[in-house]
Amino acid sequence: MEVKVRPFDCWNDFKNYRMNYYKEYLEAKDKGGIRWAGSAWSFDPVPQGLGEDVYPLTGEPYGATAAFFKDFSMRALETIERKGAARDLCGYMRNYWGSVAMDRYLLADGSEIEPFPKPDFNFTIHICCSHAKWYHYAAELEGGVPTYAVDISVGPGYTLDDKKIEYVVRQLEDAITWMEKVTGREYDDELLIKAVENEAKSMTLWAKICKLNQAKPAPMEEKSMFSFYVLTLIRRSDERVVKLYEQLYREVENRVKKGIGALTYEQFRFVTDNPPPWPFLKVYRYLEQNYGAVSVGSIYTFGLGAAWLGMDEKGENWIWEPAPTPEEAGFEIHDRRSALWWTALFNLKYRASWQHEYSHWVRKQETYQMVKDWHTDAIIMHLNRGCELWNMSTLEVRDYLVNKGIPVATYEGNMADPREFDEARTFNVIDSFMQSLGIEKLT
Amino acid sequence: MAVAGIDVGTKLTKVVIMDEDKNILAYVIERTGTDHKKSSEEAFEKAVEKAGLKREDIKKTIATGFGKISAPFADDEVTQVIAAGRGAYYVKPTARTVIEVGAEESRAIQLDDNGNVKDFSLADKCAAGAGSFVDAMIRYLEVTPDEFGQLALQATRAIPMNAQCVVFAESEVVSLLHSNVPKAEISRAIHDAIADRVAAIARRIEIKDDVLLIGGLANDIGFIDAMKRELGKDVHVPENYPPELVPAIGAALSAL
Amino acid sequence: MVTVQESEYWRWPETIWVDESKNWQDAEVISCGIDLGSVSTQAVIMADGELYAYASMRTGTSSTASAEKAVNAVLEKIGDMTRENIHYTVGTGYGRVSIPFANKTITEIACHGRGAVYVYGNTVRTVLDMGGQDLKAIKVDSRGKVINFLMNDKCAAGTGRGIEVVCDMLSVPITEVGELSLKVDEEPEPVSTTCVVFAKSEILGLIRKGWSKEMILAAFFNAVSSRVVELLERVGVEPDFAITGGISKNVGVVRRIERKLNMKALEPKVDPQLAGAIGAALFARALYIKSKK
Amino acid sequence: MVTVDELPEMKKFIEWFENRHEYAKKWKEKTGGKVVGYYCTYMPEEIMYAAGILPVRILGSHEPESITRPYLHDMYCPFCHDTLAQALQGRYDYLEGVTIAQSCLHMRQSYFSFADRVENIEWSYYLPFPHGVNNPHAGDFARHEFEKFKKAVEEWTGKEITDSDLDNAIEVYNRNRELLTKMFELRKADEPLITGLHAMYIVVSSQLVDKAEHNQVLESFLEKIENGQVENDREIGTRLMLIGSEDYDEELFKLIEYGMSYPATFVFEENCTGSRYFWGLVENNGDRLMALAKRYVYRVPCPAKDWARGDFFGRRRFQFIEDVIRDWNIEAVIIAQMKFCDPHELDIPSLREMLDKMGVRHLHLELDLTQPVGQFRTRVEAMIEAMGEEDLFI
Repeated sequence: MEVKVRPFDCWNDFKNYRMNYYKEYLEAKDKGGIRWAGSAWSFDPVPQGLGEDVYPLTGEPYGATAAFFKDFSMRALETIERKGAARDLCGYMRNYWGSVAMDRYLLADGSEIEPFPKPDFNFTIHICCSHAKWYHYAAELEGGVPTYAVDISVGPGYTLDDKKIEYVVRQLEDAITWMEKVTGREYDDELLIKAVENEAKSMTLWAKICKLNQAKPAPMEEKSMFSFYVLTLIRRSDERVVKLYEQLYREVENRVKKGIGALTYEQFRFVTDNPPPWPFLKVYRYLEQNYGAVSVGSIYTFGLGAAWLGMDEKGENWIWEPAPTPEEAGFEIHDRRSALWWTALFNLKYRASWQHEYSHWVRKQETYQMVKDWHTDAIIMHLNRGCELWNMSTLEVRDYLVNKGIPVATYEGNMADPREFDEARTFNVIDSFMQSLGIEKLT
Repeated sequence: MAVAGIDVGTKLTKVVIMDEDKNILAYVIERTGTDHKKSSEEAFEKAVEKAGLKREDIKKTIATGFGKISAPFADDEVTQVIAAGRGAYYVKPTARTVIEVGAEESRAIQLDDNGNVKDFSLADKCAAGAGSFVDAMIRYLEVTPDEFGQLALQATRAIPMNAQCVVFAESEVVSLLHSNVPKAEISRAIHDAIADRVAAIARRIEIKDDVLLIGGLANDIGFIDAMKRELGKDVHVPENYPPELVPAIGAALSAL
Repeated sequence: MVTVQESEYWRWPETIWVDESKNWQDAEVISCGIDLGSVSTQAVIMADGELYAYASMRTGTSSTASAEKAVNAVLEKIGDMTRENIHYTVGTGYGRVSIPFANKTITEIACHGRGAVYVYGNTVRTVLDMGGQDLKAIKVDSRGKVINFLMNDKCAAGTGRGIEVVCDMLSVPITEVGELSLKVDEEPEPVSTTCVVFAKSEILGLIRKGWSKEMILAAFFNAVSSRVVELLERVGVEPDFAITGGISKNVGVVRRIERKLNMKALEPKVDPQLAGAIGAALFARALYIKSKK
Repeated sequence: MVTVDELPEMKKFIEWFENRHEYAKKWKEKTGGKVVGYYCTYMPEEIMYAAGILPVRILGSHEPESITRPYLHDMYCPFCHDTLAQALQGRYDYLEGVTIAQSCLHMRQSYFSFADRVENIEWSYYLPFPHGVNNPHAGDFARHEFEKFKKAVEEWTGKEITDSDLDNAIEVYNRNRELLTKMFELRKADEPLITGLHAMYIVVSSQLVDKAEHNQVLESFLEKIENGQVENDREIGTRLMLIGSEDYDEELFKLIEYGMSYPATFVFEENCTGSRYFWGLVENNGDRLMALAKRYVYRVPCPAKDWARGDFFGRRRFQFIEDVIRDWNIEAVIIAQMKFCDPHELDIPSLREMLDKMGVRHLHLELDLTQPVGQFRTRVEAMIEAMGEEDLFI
């Protein structure tokens, strides 16, 4: 059946925000502002208390952008390998480190700036076994940028207790003292409170938008979602980001009402799990054009960017419902400690991707429920050689889903290293999968 | 009326001519040259001739392997997974697990009772190249392919060798050779290592009886033996046709 | 079983040579070096530390027999020399442990370092040895003593072997691929990987796209030289720079490495594939003289 | 006079190492107790020991296998594949429980598959141990988790763990640590009698058997060595240090210490089947769980947990390595890196730099399930030649 399609009205606004983001970071010092760098999983609201002119640079989205520009990426990867970085390390970070080591900074439009704008400090987290070490190594390459990482290894959200939260909160309190020392600025708790509220708004709004994609036809396909979700990873505590998500929510809601889809022919719906191979997003195009197959959701974009209720208290079922805002949760944010408590709780409990690192069961339930709730026919999994964290449990999930009768295809690649992707093999997997399911090519 | 299936592989080009009752009238297996189009054209002509037919007698041709790009005269193409699955069901209707080991690609396919592909798994990057690895090893050991398989059966000792990466495994084989380890033991070590990798691919799908081994390596008696050991169950090979022909048969069936 | 004729595009030809201008009987010390590599074996006879004769043969399946064969071949070529006339023999290379008549074994890394100084002169500081299985970057002092070295990691294993594979795929003899790869108007993008397994699949793709052999070789050698330069830069390239091993004869790789390093490789005085065996023979001489003191 | 290899104590260590499963089975028969397998040296074994459990470290067998790839990604390390392979082959069929103190991702995944897929496992526990060991709050957090762990053990075993149970466990474990440290101290000698292979057998076997029993044998072993009853039958050669992770592959030690053209001996292993396992005592001062928490948090860290934080910019492990190189008179370092181990890979460039600055030669070997003997031999021999090949030149 032919479906109405139209471009997103707010597409350009999202694009511009991302374009400006890298520029704002670059130009921050010209106006006496502060630059910090860290993982996209960092407690993004916390440095915001240093002032209204604080600009982050998160490493994973930067690495993904670099990977998209293959020429830059190849130079970055080769540069860092010459310094002795192993090829199986995080694909994003090899691009990031390579960029630092080449002393070249990439803007979102692909243009390059020299030198690389060093951050005033690195502020990150540690969840996989190398997150904090990423920035330790980056700091060494940068010639010794002060670095602080928050250990969040407290276990899955449904097992949280006050002492676990307390552990993270105390580290965040220390971090603030440390940031004051490093930057010589006085910390403003009001700004922190605002930022923490914005973070919650951005992430729950994105969850609500994701939910709208359960509609048939799906209003968004995955490549659009990549462009939308990324703001939660680069600066989710920014009020402008909240506004953009409000705008997007209204638009997607409207599309659903009017039956506007992402694809003219939606004959096959699937979900994905891992970060995509950024240099080869044509995988998605191939699926869409040849098979009318649309990716309607992803553990990656939904799980990382949005806040969800997640595992129920007993740890039995996964619930893909947006997480509560502080008001809905009856939580009052009135000072530094309550603000830090909320952001710790919010991230530890409702960020889906933090839960499934602690158990296969969580990842299985989460994935199974996504396949069901978004009304899909299958899952296409990326055996991503570029991220060992995202690869955790994936094969166990595959096994689980196959046993439940859900068709699963896997292809091998790397989210950010073009040398580890074989186009012909991947298309071959897709064709074999579709043929085995009896899905005909569109003519 | 007759149809054809053509499978252009990295090493060999296979053509099957079939009548409408699914009888195989003729087949050829030829070396794939650097010019794929030329190779496929020549092999096709040869097969048609062998079947005692003319080109215009072939109503439909389906390509697999590299597909239409290497055999432009084909009417359509089908993926290797589907072709191998259909071919396997044809040569052995009781086959439920099909394991194909070719020069560059290895794959495992699960068939349902009607011969449809239920699940499949392909070799990961670091496990690819099993067939051409064997070719290289045969060169190093200076034996014929037949001798290579036979040798493995004579080994008195199993040397553990990790063949996660065939390139790196080659260096290990060279070391063994230079340490004067008997050829039989080296051959056994290579076969075990490959069987290990291939079984790992197969285990991603459910391994149900009967297991059918196809592709070039299914000619290798040492490999069949190693697979039996590795899977702990009986392993079959096609009885009436060369094991590397199976996907071409599947392609021909797809043309009916 | 289907048998298919295999052509051997990947093999290097065999050579046996003797310096007719000299008489070995004038020499005080006759030393022998044998480099038993994965693909080829070199036996070198030196008279008082000067290259006198050598044989470069294919390595067979038995290391011991291959070493015997190479030594016998060179002795036969000389004519009047027997095993007894050799004062000291050093074995090196992959198969060094199985040369029963060697007095001592020394690694190919030390031997290539020492040999490089003989083959290229004592200004050489950085030696790249590229064999079938391994890639080695070696830094030496003016006497050829190894100061530091690095070898490839797993994913760059078999880079030399990869070249043989490509020769086979394209049906071009290994002696010609280098020259051929330089016959391109514009350097194509490198193939994206040097993993032999992956590169093969990529090259097959290029063949199907109708790329010329020249372009494919250029793309592949471009990638290989990047990988090599990466290793060299990790050990630190100090001039002068030289390449030993079979790949040194491949101008397609050598020129590209030079371009990337922005540095000329030294011209060899003798066949650089002999460097390991020459180094072994020079060590053999030193060890013999020391044993007599 | 006898050699180390001829000592009955050494034979006992090797027997324990080689017949680890038989030991545990017999122990069960004898005591009727429960056996729990654990991943990672951050596991506070004392708590289990206090409950009458025999904790055994889960290890692999260094045999090629093909059964883990349906569950574990190809790019996960050989150790986690190997350990899971043991479980899937039923070699750990005597375990009642399996547990992990939070460590790296790869082991986490292996643990989950182990716990899910092995039928005889009736109890599994994921212990969230801090990643941030360079952090002043980690002790409190670890204590909190240890307390929960202790409760879970009590609930499962039905046995209350009293203070005196804990005191006893700590004492037995500390005694083992003291003895193992002493064994390492003896290797400072110019002519150490204990090789890396011996030390590996001793340290690893202590993770597989009842510590009290191990203590007895180790005490007697050390006594004989100190009393001069043991002679050396091998050339020491180059003094090597091993830096790595789970290095318990006999072939690796045999190759380097017994199989090369040049003599060489490991005199220190900075790895989790060596010094990282036992270095540092529990300072039992009343709050037993806090004492345990501090020991595990502040021991020489695994690279997975050793990172810059705030004012601390270095790596605690490197400071330890520096001291060892000086005190044990190390001539060369072998960096034995488990393939695909990200935490180690993230330390190696900086480690090389540090060793270069110290003027210590080093060699990087990438370990897999089985080792490429020919390649390793060439690399190690070449390093030793480069260190002292003077007599090859005229």
